[in-house]
Amino acid sequence: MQKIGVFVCWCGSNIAGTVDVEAVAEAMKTVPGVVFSTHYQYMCSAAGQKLIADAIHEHHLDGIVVASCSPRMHENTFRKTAEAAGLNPYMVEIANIREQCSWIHKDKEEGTAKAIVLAKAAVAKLLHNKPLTAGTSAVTKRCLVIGGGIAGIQTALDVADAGYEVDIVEQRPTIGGRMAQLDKTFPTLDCSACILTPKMVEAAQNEKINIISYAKVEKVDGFVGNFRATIRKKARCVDETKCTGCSLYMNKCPSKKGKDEFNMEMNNRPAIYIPFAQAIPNVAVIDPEQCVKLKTGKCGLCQKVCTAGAIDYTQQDELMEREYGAIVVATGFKPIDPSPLNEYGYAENADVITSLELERLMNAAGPTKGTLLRPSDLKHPHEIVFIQCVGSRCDENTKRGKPYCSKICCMYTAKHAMLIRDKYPDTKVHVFYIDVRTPGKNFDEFYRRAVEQYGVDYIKGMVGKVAREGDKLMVRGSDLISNQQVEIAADLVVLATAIEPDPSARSIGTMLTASMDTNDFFTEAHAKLRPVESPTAGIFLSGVAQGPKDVPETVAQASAAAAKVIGLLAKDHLVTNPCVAGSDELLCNGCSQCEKVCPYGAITYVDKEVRGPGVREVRRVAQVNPAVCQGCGACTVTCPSGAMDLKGFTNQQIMAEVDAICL
Amino acid sequence: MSVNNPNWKPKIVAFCCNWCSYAGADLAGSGRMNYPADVKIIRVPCSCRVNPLFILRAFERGADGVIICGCHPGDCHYTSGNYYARRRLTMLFSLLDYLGIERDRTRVEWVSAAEGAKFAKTMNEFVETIYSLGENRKLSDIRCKKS
Amino acid sequence: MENSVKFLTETVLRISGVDPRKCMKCGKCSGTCPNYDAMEYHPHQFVSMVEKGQIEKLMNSDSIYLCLGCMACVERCPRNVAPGKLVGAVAQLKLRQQDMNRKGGNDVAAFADEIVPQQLLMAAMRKYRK
Amino acid sequence: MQEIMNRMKARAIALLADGTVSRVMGWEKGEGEYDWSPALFENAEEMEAFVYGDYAGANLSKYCLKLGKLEGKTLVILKPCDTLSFKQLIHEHRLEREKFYIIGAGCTGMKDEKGALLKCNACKSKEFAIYDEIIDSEESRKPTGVMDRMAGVADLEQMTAQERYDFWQGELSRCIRCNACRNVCPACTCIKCVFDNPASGVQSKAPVTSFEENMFHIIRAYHVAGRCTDCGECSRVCPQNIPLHLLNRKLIKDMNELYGEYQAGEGDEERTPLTSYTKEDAEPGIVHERGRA
Repeated sequence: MQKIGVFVCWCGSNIAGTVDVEAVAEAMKTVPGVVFSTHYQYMCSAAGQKLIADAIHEHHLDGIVVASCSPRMHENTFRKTAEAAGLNPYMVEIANIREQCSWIHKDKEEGTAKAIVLAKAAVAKLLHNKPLTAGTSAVTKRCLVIGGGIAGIQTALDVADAGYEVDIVEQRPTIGGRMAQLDKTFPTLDCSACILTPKMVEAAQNEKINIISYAKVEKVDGFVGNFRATIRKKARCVDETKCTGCSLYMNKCPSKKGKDEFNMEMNNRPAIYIPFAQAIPNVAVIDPEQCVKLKTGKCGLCQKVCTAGAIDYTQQDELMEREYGAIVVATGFKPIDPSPLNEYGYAENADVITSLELERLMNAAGPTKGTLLRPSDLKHPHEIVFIQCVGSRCDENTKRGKPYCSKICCMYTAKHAMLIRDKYPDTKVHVFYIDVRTPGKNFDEFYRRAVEQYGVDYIKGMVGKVAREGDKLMVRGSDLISNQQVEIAADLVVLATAIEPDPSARSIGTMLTASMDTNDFFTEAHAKLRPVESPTAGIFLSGVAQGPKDVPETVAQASAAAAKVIGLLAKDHLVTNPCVAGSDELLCNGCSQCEKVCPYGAITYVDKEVRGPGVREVRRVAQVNPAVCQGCGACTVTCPSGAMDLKGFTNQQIMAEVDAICL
Repeated sequence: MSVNNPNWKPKIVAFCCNWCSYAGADLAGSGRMNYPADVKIIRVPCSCRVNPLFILRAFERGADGVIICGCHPGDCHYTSGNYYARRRLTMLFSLLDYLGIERDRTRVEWVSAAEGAKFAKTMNEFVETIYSLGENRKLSDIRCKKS
Repeated sequence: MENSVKFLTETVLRISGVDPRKCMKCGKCSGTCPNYDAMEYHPHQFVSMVEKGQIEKLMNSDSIYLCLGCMACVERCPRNVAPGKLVGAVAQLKLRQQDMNRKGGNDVAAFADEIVPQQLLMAAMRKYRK
Repeated sequence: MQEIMNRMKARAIALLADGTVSRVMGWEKGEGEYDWSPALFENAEEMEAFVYGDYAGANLSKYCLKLGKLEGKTLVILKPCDTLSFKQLIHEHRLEREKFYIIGAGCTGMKDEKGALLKCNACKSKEFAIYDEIIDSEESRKPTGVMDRMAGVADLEQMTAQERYDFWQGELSRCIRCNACRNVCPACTCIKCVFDNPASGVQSKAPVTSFEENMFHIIRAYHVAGRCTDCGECSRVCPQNIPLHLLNRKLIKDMNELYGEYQAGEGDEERTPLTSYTKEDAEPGIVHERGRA
């Protein structure tokens, strides 16, 4: 028979006010198994803990029940107390007689009776407890960053700075991401490339960072500290080790029909190209869809001009397997396609453009070399209308766009308006807005400057229709402040389109078993207290993959994710939760039902010689990887034979609690 | 029925998942929101840990009502536990109903860690329902106890 | 017939099935409206005035007959508020109060053929029965 | 059926002779006219006693559990509905396909002394879910037993809760806990039954607790939910004639209605309705709402 001690806490008057703690302690003395029972003002205090430790020694207790506040509050405290006194920490059960008893009941008799039942249930459970030992698993000291935008680069730099190896896997031929496409950044108006490209170079030169561009993660197995990823490096038909980035081939390539993705497809590029001048790696790539040689077998001009001998048309996709301790998701975003919102006429009118297209039109490396010319006739626009919230903040039932605020559009629209007014003072700029949202350091000041200093015309209202009339775009909208409908004959219309997660995010989320919201943004483990971690252990979130955010916020989150990664990689071993599932192989049928419901892939099956009383045969049995199991218990209920049980919450323990409550 | 025994107090077992509903119950406590002492909570890691056996056991041992609380669908700490629980419990409830056990003695409610008030309200409603149904004898007597 | 603000508001909301609290006051409806200038109260004002219970003002305005029933505002509203349905509902309430609502749904069928859009019929009936 | 039996017998003897199979699982006549029992035959001589026909109602799938552990292949005769049970056992990795040679046996509906078997009144299918060869006839391919399989369940559903309770109390009180239903059930294949396992919390046979006594059939019905092929063996073998199939069919009916049509043992998907989900699944409250409607 086990020897159990019961410790009833007063919690000052919090418990003692509604529960007769003395009566509870007294009642517990008669419960089978209980050899010691007492009460004290504050069990969690040093004196209270000493009382528990002394009782454990004096009465040679095998387990203790503390009737006190919620286990969510002090379970760990009392486990440590027990452990320090030589008891297994899992031989502790808490009866929650504060949050779930004294605080909700007013009648002392009722409260006392309930407290006794709860304490008895805890004893009943404890009688079935077994000492548990937390296991450990080793940590692979390498980090995988999926996505090479500013978020991924910053995380990689910080992790590498702490001395750990980092692989950045980027789906495009170069790192840099969306930020590389931006012209200037708010609210300081620094040139985006001027602040980003040094970071790209830094990442490329850091010997701890390995950039795997033009690649994608195909498969991830394993668990925190021990992930194994399969990465497909697509054939770029150019040997990365030989290419010098000379661009000599550019004029030779006969194919000119490829769409320049970097310039938002507003101009064409050759089949062999480097996305932009500062690309990292600064290595050409051949577009297999456009290359004449790859399609017809005849051409090979680029190979002839390449003095480095880097061109290799026979290159194949390469699969690599790497091991990681932590994975950071930094998959970023893309603007939505505004074509379905047909009132804006984006699909029909070349001069209706998105804000990201405007970034390229204003950039010195863009299709117009930085001179603002409208796409249709390459004339300078004299009247420009910006429309905010295009596809953001929509009711989900309307199918008109995203339910969320894209967060960055108010600020970049102010930036665009300001830059245009600064560079081309003869241009009239109107902004249709619903709300101007500027919650950031120096943000509202920035927006006010656009209005007060640059005379940007902000119109509170939305646009109902954009229609071409001659070479003008007639923009009809409401001006809610002056309560009139306005019509503006514009030369250029810029849509502040909503942003959405990169299309690759969904499959990556599934691969990592990292949860996502209905909009395909990754969910954080806790909205406030764990904002850079996924609920799946070892997966961290960086940048817009988690939700819309601007550059400074992205960088902050990227560094925060890096800090979490470093904290993980700094450990040699991880202590695993001992309350995991386990299969009794003498009972297991090997029926594979449990595997189906395991959200973590923690269950595998092996053919194993099973030995027991009167049994010695090879059977297919389930095995749980305790480092992967998170202890939800889904398998225990699915298991038809009762072989699968959950430590710390066994069938017997829970049944005993049920019995104690119902008897 | 309760008519026979004026001192009858119902026994109600509430299974609460550790991450949402148990925390929601704690919040109801911190907010001093009253609900009857007839409800006793059993902490489980996830609603998917609730084996239908536990529910049958509770009824058989004299429980008058059993309620299972978990994270809202889509919010499960373990991503999918409550989805499995939802199917399992639906099937169990239906089977119990089919056996003629009052269907209102069982309930599932999704209560988040922030929904202390919902927890208290749910418990008040549930206890009221059980009071109106009276003592549960059916399941423990489905094979005609001789006593 | 009852004329309390509560009754009028509830009736308009019931007839229209619109929840004006979903409105984020973006003005898209009024930016869209092809007959904006003719109307004393504009589509977005219908939404906010119904929310505030100012139904009588709307009922006494010609605006309710000037809505073309084109439903562009309903189509484009990003919040699924449907201002056009509110205009229609206020107009219908007005007709009921004038006891002008004796023509029932069955009578409308006589006007309808495959070519005439139903919206046009409804809008015309509103206008000519003023 | 006589003709099918003769072909089957000849084929089995041939397969035994050429060493393809080491034994044959079939039926033999018992003492009474209707009393045909599952039997194992190891050579042509023994095969003389082999029978197949109207009284070969027993589902041989469960016998395969032990036969699968023996050296060599076993020939097993499976009627269309039996193949579902067999396939389900393969889904559950309880049988290895390569240890069996399956003859799909054409069936015109099975009988016992009381007439057509319950499962045959509402025949699920004439298709074979799994087989190596089929021995059937024009006659056996025709549909038989077209009664509504769920009629009995629907009748109960129409009753009031008290009527249902009285019905089940009457039925279940007759149970003598002989375990025949469990032992015959092809879905009941646990190496150690939970009712024999003290750690399961369901308690052991001795001392028999009221929990086990009261809950046996409910636990058993739930236990096989999603895996039960509705082969009807439980009701067939019950010496007390308890309509146990009505419990299984209720669960099948509910799963079909709520989660889409599903037949255990059909197709290649190992997941059952209870090991899968959709985000849009009905809430458990639907049981309450349905009752009120």
